Amino acid sequence: MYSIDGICIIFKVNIPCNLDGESFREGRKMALLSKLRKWAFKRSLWAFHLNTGSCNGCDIEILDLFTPKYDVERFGIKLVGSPRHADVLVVTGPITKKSLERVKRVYEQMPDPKYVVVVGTCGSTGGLFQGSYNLLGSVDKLLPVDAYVIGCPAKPEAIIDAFVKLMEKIKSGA
Amino acid sequence: MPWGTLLREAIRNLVNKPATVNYPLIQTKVPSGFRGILSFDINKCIGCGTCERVCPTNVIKMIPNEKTRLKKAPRFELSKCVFCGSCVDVCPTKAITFTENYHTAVIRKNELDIIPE
Amino acid sequence: MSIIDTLRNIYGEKVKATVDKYNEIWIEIPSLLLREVLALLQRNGYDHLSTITGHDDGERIRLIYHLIKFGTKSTEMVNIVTYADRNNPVVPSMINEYPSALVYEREIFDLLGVKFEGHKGLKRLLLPEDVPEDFHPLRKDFKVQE
Amino acid sequence: MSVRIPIGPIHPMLKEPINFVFYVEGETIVDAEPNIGFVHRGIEKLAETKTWFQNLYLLEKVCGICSSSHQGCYAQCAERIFEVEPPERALYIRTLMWELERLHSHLLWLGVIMHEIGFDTLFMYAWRDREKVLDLVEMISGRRVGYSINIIGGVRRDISYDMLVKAVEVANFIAERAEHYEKIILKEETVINRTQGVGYLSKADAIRLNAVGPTVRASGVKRDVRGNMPYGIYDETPFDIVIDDGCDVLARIIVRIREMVVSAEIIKWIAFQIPKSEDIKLKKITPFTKPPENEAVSRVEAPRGELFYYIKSNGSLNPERVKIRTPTLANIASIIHMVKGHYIADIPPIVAGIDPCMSCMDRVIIVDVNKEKKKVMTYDEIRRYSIKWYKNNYKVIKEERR
Repeated sequence: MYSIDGICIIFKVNIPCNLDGESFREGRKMALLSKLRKWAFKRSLWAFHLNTGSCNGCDIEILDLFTPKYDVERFGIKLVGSPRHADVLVVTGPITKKSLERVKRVYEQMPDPKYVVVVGTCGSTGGLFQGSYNLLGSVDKLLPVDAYVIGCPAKPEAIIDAFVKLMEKIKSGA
Repeated sequence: MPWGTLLREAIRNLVNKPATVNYPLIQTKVPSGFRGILSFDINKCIGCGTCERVCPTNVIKMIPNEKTRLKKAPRFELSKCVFCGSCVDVCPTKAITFTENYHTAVIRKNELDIIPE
Repeated sequence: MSIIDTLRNIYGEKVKATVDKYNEIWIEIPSLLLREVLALLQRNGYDHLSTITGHDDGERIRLIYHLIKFGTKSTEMVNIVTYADRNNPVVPSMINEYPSALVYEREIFDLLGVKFEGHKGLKRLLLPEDVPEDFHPLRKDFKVQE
Repeated sequence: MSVRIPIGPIHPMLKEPINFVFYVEGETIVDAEPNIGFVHRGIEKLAETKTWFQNLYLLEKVCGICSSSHQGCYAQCAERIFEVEPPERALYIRTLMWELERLHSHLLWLGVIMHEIGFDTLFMYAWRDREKVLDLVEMISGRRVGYSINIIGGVRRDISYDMLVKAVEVANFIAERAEHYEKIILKEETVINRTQGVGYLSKADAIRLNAVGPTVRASGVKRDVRGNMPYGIYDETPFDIVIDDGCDVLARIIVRIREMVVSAEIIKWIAFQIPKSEDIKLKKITPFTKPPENEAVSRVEAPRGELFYYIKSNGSLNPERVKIRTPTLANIASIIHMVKGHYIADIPPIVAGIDPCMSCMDRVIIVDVNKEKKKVMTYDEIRRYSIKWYKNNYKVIKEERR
């Protein structure tokens, strides 16, 4: 069943889209729809924060973004309670074996045009916990990652940089 | 409802300047001594390798290099760094120092690496 | 010290006690006496069990029960050390004297494989369910398979 | 017949994934079972592979909010193993960082518990005031979270005069805000309705279940590591244990707010009494010195309760065993006891009441037995459900609780 991806962007309706990422890009001829999508995405990115075994340092810095001092709602970035409404998956922590199953489930529940931002050194490369028996190590062994924020924990400004870079990456149609 | 305290709080918020920092337009100024991205000066380095032994997340790897006295210099893979600063403390010639640059958001992991030329 | 004398005259030579610089009392007892000694300590006011430390030092598994007595004037800290055989470590469970031991004993069973007889829900606490049966990471001979 | 509900994902607001399975009959909870381990990174095994100084930075990352408590407790325990005494000024700086961390951790928790019962404005206020403490800490230690200021045998960075002036300023500001919050909370009916009588833990149960930290002090038990077993310079600082005999979530809020005022007092005392001396660390302890072979125990009052470290060394560069017991683990037995007999809508305030480090990925599946309808709710929906549920039948509950 061919999903009308652009339409579902306008009305934020989650029509299941059986086209996975790659073949969507092959469908370049839908120029009108991809232009619509770029216009729609410029406005707002809804983020879902996923803790896969992090030490809470980065999680608190991510939540600082939504409190008065940094207040990323100015850019339309909003923290949503469930992955079904989210465009960006903000992942912290080296994936522990016990949360491996749930990370996959959360990633699959997100509607198709989805992006992953990894915050923190231990999510990017395992950091201090390299070589532990209960960890997968870095997040990109499991999910395709679009942006990394290095730091233990990363400064909130650096996380805002990552969102800005992600928006530029979407605008350039990657 | 504690009307007295709430009213005072509301007026105080009206008068004070906003708490929001307008980040991307105004770059926030970090205090001195901030632990940002490392900077490495090859001329000061003698190649002793103490930093490699002390780093908790094996960021530093000594690679052969002509410029130092012991013919090897550290290569930093900063995507593993936790910015703890133990290498900065232990370096005998202060070749590794902290900068005040906190822009650590990258698209590919190796954008932050420091390779001594 | 009051508690060392009471234990000495009850159990005599089976109890070895030392006091270190920070007035922590370390008492070594065989694991058979564990339940009696801890019941006695609880009657004497040692009602706070900080935690149970499990440690595999190559030949035996050492279990240390860290207890505190919150007196009005002073606070005494006692560490009860006991040993369990490495191949089939079984130790009486302290659930009814110290209910908070429920979680500590499950953790030691999970990471060291010590079985606590009398513990109702002795399951793994920290590691995922699909981990092999003899997977006890804190054992000295544990190899990390990647 | 009791229905089995796995609780989660708890809102991303909370951090460390914990999963409770609640056995429910109708609306009241009969039993609960903890299922933790989502954040088990095998730190105790890793600590055996790293050297004494590398462990300072590893063990700082056990918990991102009380990182200085973990590092300070480890450094204190290692100093007992190396049999050394850090210089006086280093202890003052280490205690200052502990108290600043207690301030920002309690403010964080105040925001979290207010968000749990739906009072979002206070959440925003508390976290806005917390930014002032973080700016000060960034000035002193170079980073907002995870200050890594302690080393074995002292402290890494000295503290300058204007940092102390700013510390007194922040302490006054936070003390004044704490009184303001206490006034609001004690008079605000919505907070009182949702937290009074909820999560009741009597004094005898608190002692029997070995609860720690503000949870036990809110049940009227005078237990605080800084008061009972003073370490560092706590026997000289002006410190009295804050207790409240309300035994419920409201009492826990009040105890933590008053503790912020006590911490502000300690910070001001440190700023005036800190000895003027150059040496802040022992020169003879370097990252490559080997300790004698012995074992040591050390306890520290982290913002959430008594934090416990046991270390055994075999004389080599790596410790032979590092045992960590975090305060949240000690309070789990209390959660199971407190939840029994309450409604599903009380789960968020009770579970957040002990200030656990918790967030999770499972989904809440509430199986409605008689209507055979399976409802899948995230924690966020459970919060909105509990706020709505309280709105339309809180009169009934009020009589019940009187």
